[in-house]
Amino acid sequence: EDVKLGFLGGFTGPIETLVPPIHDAAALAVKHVNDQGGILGGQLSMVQADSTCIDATAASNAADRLVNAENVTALVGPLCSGETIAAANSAAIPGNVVIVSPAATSPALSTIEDNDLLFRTTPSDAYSGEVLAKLLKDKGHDNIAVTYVNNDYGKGFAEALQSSFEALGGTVAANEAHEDGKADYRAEIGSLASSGAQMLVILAYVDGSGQTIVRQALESGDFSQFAGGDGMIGDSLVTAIGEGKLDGFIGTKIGRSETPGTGMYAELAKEGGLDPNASFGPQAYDAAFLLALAIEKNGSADREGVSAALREVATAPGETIFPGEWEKAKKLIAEGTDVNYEGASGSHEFDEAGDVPGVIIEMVVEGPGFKEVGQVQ
Amino acid sequence: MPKIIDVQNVTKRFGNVLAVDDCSLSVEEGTITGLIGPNGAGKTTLFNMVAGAFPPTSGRILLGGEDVTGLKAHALFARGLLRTFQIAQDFSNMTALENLMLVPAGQSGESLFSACFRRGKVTAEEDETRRRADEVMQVIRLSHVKNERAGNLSGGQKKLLELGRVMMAKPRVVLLDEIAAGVNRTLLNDLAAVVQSLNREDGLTFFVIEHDMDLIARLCDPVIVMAAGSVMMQGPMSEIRNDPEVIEAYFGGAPAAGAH
Amino acid sequence: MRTPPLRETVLFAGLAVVIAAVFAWLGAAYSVRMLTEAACYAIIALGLTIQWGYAGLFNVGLMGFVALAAFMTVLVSYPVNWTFWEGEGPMLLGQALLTLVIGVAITWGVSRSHRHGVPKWLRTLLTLVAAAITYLAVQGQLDPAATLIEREAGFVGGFGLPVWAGWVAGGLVAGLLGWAMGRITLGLRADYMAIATLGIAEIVKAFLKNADWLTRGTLTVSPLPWPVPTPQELGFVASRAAYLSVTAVIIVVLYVLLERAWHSPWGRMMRAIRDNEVSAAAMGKDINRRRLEMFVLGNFIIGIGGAALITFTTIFDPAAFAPLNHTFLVWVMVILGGAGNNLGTIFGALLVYVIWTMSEPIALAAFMLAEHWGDSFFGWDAPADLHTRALQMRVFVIGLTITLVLRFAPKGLLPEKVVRHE
Amino acid sequence: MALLEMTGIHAGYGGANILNGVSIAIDADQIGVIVGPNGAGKSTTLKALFGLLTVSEGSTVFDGRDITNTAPERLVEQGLSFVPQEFNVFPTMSVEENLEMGAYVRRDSYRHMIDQVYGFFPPLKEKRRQPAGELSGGQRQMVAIGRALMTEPRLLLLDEPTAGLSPRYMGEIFDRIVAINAAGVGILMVEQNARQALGLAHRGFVLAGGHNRFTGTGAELLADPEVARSFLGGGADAHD
Amino acid sequence: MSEFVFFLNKVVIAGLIIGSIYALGAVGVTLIFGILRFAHFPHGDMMTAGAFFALILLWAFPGAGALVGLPTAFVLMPIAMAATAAMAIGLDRVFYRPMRMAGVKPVVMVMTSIGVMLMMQGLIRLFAGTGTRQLYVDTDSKDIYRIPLGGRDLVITEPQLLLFVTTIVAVVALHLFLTRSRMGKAMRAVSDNPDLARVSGISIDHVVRTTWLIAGALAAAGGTLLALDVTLKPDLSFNIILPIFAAAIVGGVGQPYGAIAGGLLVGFTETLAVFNWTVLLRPLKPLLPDFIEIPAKLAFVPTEYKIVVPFFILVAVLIWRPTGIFKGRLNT
Ligand SMILES: Nc1ncnc2c1ncn2[C@@H]1O[C@H](COP(=O)(O)OP(=O)(O)OP(=O)(O)O)[C@@H](O)[C@H]1O
Ligand SMILES: Nc1ncnc2c1ncn2[C@@H]1O[C@H](COP(=O)(O)OP(=O)(O)OP(=O)(O)O)[C@@H](O)[C@H]1O
Ligand SMILES: [Mg+2]
Ligand SMILES: [Mg+2]
Repeated sequence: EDVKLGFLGGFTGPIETLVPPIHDAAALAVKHVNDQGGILGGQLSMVQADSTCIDATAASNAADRLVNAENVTALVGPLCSGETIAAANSAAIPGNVVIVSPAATSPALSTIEDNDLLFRTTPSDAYSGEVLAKLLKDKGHDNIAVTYVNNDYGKGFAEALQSSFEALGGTVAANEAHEDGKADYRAEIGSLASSGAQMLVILAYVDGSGQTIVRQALESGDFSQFAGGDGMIGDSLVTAIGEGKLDGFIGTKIGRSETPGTGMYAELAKEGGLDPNASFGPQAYDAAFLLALAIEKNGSADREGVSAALREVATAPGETIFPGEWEKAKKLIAEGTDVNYEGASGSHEFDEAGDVPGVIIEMVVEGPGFKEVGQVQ
Repeated sequence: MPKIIDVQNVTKRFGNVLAVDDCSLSVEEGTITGLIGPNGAGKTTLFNMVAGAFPPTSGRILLGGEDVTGLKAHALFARGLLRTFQIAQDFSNMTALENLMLVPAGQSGESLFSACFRRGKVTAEEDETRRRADEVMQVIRLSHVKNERAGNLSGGQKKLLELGRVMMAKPRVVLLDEIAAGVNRTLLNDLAAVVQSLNREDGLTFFVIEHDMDLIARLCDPVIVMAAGSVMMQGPMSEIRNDPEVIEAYFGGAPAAGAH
Repeated sequence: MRTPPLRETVLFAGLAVVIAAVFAWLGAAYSVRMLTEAACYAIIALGLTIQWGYAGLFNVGLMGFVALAAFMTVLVSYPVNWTFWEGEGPMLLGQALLTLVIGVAITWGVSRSHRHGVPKWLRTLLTLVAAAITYLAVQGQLDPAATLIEREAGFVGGFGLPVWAGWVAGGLVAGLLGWAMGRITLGLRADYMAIATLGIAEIVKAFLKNADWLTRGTLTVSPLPWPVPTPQELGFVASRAAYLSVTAVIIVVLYVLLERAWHSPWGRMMRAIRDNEVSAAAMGKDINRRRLEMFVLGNFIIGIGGAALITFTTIFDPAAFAPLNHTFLVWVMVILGGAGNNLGTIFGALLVYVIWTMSEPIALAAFMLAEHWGDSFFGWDAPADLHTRALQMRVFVIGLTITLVLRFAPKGLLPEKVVRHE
Repeated sequence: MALLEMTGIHAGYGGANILNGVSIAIDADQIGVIVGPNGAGKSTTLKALFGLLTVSEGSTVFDGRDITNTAPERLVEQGLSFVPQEFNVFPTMSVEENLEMGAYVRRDSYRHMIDQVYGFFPPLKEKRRQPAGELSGGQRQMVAIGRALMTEPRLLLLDEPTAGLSPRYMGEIFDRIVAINAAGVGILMVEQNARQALGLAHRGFVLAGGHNRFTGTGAELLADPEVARSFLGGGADAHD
Repeated sequence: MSEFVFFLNKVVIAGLIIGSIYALGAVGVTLIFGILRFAHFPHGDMMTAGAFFALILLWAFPGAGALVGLPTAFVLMPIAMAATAAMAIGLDRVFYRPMRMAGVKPVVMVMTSIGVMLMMQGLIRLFAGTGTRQLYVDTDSKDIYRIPLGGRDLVITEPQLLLFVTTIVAVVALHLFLTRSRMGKAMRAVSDNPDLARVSGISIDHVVRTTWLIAGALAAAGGTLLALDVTLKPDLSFNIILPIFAAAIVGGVGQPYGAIAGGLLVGFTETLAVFNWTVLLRPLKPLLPDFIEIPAKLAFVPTEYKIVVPFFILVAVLIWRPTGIFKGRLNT
């Protein structure tokens, strides 16, 4: 029996630069499944649809096409939070389709009435903000300016960061939104610089406003120290700004604990020609891989039971499965042994709401790109 | 006779062009008053102000004794004043017939509510309006093109349409701006007769700008001569035609046209 | 009865075939969804055809009206948020509202003071000062209220009234905004008006996006209640068919009324105003009032359509009303169908929406085919990112279709007909 | 030899033909005048001649060359010049720029022509910096004629040149036309002031319903009672 | 003093830069608007395409800049401008000319142009992907001039200087062209009354080609310089097409100077809107009585409302001057 997964992402629209690597990571998981014996005796395939990130109408329409026309068994979910909610409520939940978002970080997702169908392989923003605040404070920054891209991601992150940072006794001298995609941010930087802070925290996307802001802030000499959230992690930032100019940039990145899975994924990704550090790439790989495991476990291409199976294959106890180990997992499942997937981006122990506890990695720019410093405790 | 149009010390400036300069004149009810003058004398500008296209820079305009300075065109129409345009202003994407059917005031079908929900009444009114428009079309000899887009009419036909509107509206006062320019002379004779009968039988007052002296002589009494933005003289055509100043400014030294 | 005209029959028959093909290809559930969305767009497009096709009003701010109407639907029909009502929020908001009312009243009074002999420049100055003080005072009261509400209750929630009430309210408020906006912009000529409407719509959208206490901002509100049973209760096809019937009824009613109006003296007057304002004014038509009437009416309809569309998608996301895409979409529907022709507009809405949604599977299928052929005939190894590029090519497919259709039917597929009286 | 010879022209605006076989011919030193009722196709004839609409049948020969359906911009280079009846100025350009546009195809100096036009229409000199769209109806007409004179054409087409002009300028226009013609320029004009126009015409054409109804010398047409009654505003009763 | 320099940096220079970009785009838009009578939506993508042409040239001739000591992309920009102009003329041939011949209404042209815009966006993404790129290659380095002035540097980068120079040269040249040259006047004539223009011997095709040539070349210049200063992204210009239209319209449609004024107006309102005036007030602190406290933030609007400020100004300007600052054309 062949099995079809759906992939929803904003191939056009504001995050169109981020989406292709994410999609490719999910496709890599599909490839691994097929290369190592396939699924349920057949092949796993993945169809794509463009959910545009910002346009809820388009997102729910795209989700609907996958659910109702393509008849997918499960969805590797949209990436932005708004479109994820739209896709879930208008197509996935009524269609009884499990939807796993690798990148939607809004806390709003936790509270949706989803019949246990909505999951994500990335922790919510609230957690990332907290961790970044602590990291900055530990490094001796007491006075920071924050600028965030004005969407659910940026806003949730910035709010969490501000409240945690202030709770730790630091000062957030400015916390200002900016719109993505503009040609120029000097005015915003000016407003931030007027607050007197030396450290600028940028919660935006590396190929969008984030890069421009870093560049212009450096050029104008208003800031010399920078930090950013997971949206800012990407070697293209360093390439674009110039090697050496960004050394010391502090970043946090979601969910790749130093489990063996991380390293294994890095190998596999390189083998497959992908950038292992791409934002949300590992999460997407995990989402697709987890769904494949759940379907295999569930024993049919039907939608019924996928959700329960997903919880089983993702959580302990069970024999540990790492990225790329499809053949092994398949065998164990066939034997009736319980498996537990420890993924590229964390161990994915889903809680009640379908969220995963966060694991945050500290990153720093060194030389030509980002380097992992280690997991933040 | 009472003054139906009374222009008092009206001035109009466009930037540094003084188009109408402290001009005072009046039109008596029931007359066909002519307005002639050299090109650029300010005649059309004066009409524009009387008809509410724009307000005067200074001065007052009375219509039937009421101060109407600065009122908008549609408000003046409601008070019984209709104007035609020197450069024909048709509704070019509507048929010639619709151009006429548009004109009558107070059509109940012009309210959205009636148009949607009181179809009987509106339809009856429409039939009547169409009948009248058809009649007018006969008079201005446009019946054969009544369903043509007005924008496709020839230059002269557009002028005729302007005149057709006057017949549709039956207002109190009509401002005619060079209605004859480009109209065939044979037809013009008939139209002049129509104007005269509207004036005599329906009591319409006409205020007429014209460069065709035959027509002025035939229709108008009195005639007002404008030059350089103000009134130069006023009187019956016979007097004006022989006034040396007018001849100099307007007829250009040559014996007045139409005097043959 | 007259026989239906050839062109209309052929076009609608063709469209029916296309839709039938979509049904066969993608199944009923998805196809009914597509039709329902298209129907909502058709309502919006009818609103726009009134404004542009009837009156020549260049409204490119329509997403502002859609957003506002959608928000009103949320406010009216979303379940009541008791945490908000039990907290201090309502009181603080009430105070802010009172301040606003007083401030506006004073500003309005001052702005008319020239009637009592105050010199104009002084009046302008005083008005500006009064407006600024009002702004600051309201802002000063609203800020703490907003913070409090956001912290304690999330946002104000709704009133839990029926959905249709939300739609009507949405239409009315959109009309009201249209009225205010019309007062400002209707004096402008087409191109200038376009940018002014766009500007005001952007302001409205920015407000909705950033007033978290009122709209939940980027956190979005979902799921919105439906006027008919939801897919979870009835299954996809049945519930969407029910929704589709509701929108279809709206379209039919609008269509009948608009046709009547268009073929009456009212329609004639509107055409005249569109054609030649100067002359229409000289024929006694009150241009400004009539254009305002059109603008408000059009926005009312746009509001209803927008509310229906957003309700259908189940989510109110103030960031989702992208300025260009949707505005283009509706404009293309109107122009391609035939501005000033109601049937054409409905046709255009259906056709363009089908193109819009089908562009994606078509682009994918085309690339797949290319990959397949390339592989089997030339041994071509398709690049790995073919799928992602294919999805991005959907915009190309849409653009190509639009240009081709316009190229061969430059007046729209069902152009406005010159009204003739035989 | 005829300077201009239109034979059997059929043309229209996309729908039914408006012209159904119009023939017009004038010699190089002649003035031709077209008269006829409104909507007869007079303007359409001139437009068809000037390449502004497509001729479906018939031919136009200018100075021995076939110019049927030649684009207007080419015709200007060949020495034709045209004053349309409507929309005949560039409204946002100043009077002087309007005149300069008239001389667009000239590579030599045309200053003297501008001065000549100003000399001819003194009001224009005063208004030379004013946009033509702000002029009075008569002043615009002066600009339109002046623009057409700028190329010093060999054949001048005028569509109702005197419409809207005061008697003084009307007289002057006619005098001027005679003078231009005397210098060897062919003139073809449409006129509603038909009596004066036919008075100076060498050739007269009466069009009605897209056909030639009468053709003859100006004097012949003036003398024809039928023509006078139907097209020139009546014979004897014009003097009432 | 240092605060004032801050103001210069953040408002004056920043406004000038972004204003110049808008102006370069708006000049083309306004010309097309004036002469061909429609709003040309793909203009932003023409800017992007121009920058991509520059990028391709950069790959082909990486050393060109080093020869003259300017950024390579700038040195090669004239070729990119020519290529973009050719592309614009080609687009006109294929898409707009047939419509023009059919005598369609302006709004249909607008819709066609939207179709073209979507196609261009698809194609640009197809060929160039969605990533960001730099127009600086290894052989150049972006010079940043820091002029010390009262305790703070006045900062300006090399591409920004080049941008100013290009804008000024382009505007002056265009002015001379439109008012002095025969062709320039013919362009205005065509925009006024195309039929009469033909009757006067003006070839419409020729005028249209020239229009696209100018618009395309300026778009390429604007796109390249913007990409040089910031980054090159496929959606680069899609995001600035709205302010560009705003600039063209508020300046007065069909008025090249209007486009400049409009561009600068929009640029400056963007920078002024969010400027924190507290910075300028701080030095006054000692002069003020104690009870007056200078707030930490004193801006016209919070940054999240920045995008609406230009629109607000636009609406205000249009109410004050209904056809734009420079009395633009009325399309009827
Ligand atoms: N909008 C305007 N701006 C500037 N000047 C104007 C404007 N309208 C008219 N003028 C000038 O005012 C003067 C009077 O023009 P008007 O049209 O009233 O003349 P007129 O008497 O009707 O002439 P004609 O007999 O030629 O129609 C003219 O010199 C004209 O150039
Ligand atoms: N653009 C057009 N499209 C369609 N029909 C037109 C167009 N222009 C003119 N016509 C029609 O062609 C016929 C002849 O028009 P034309 O302008 O040649 O008349 P004319 O003899 O010049 O009349 P006038 O003396 O009134 O100027 C008219 O019946 C008119 O309705
Ligand atoms: Mg006049
Ligand atoms: Mg004519």
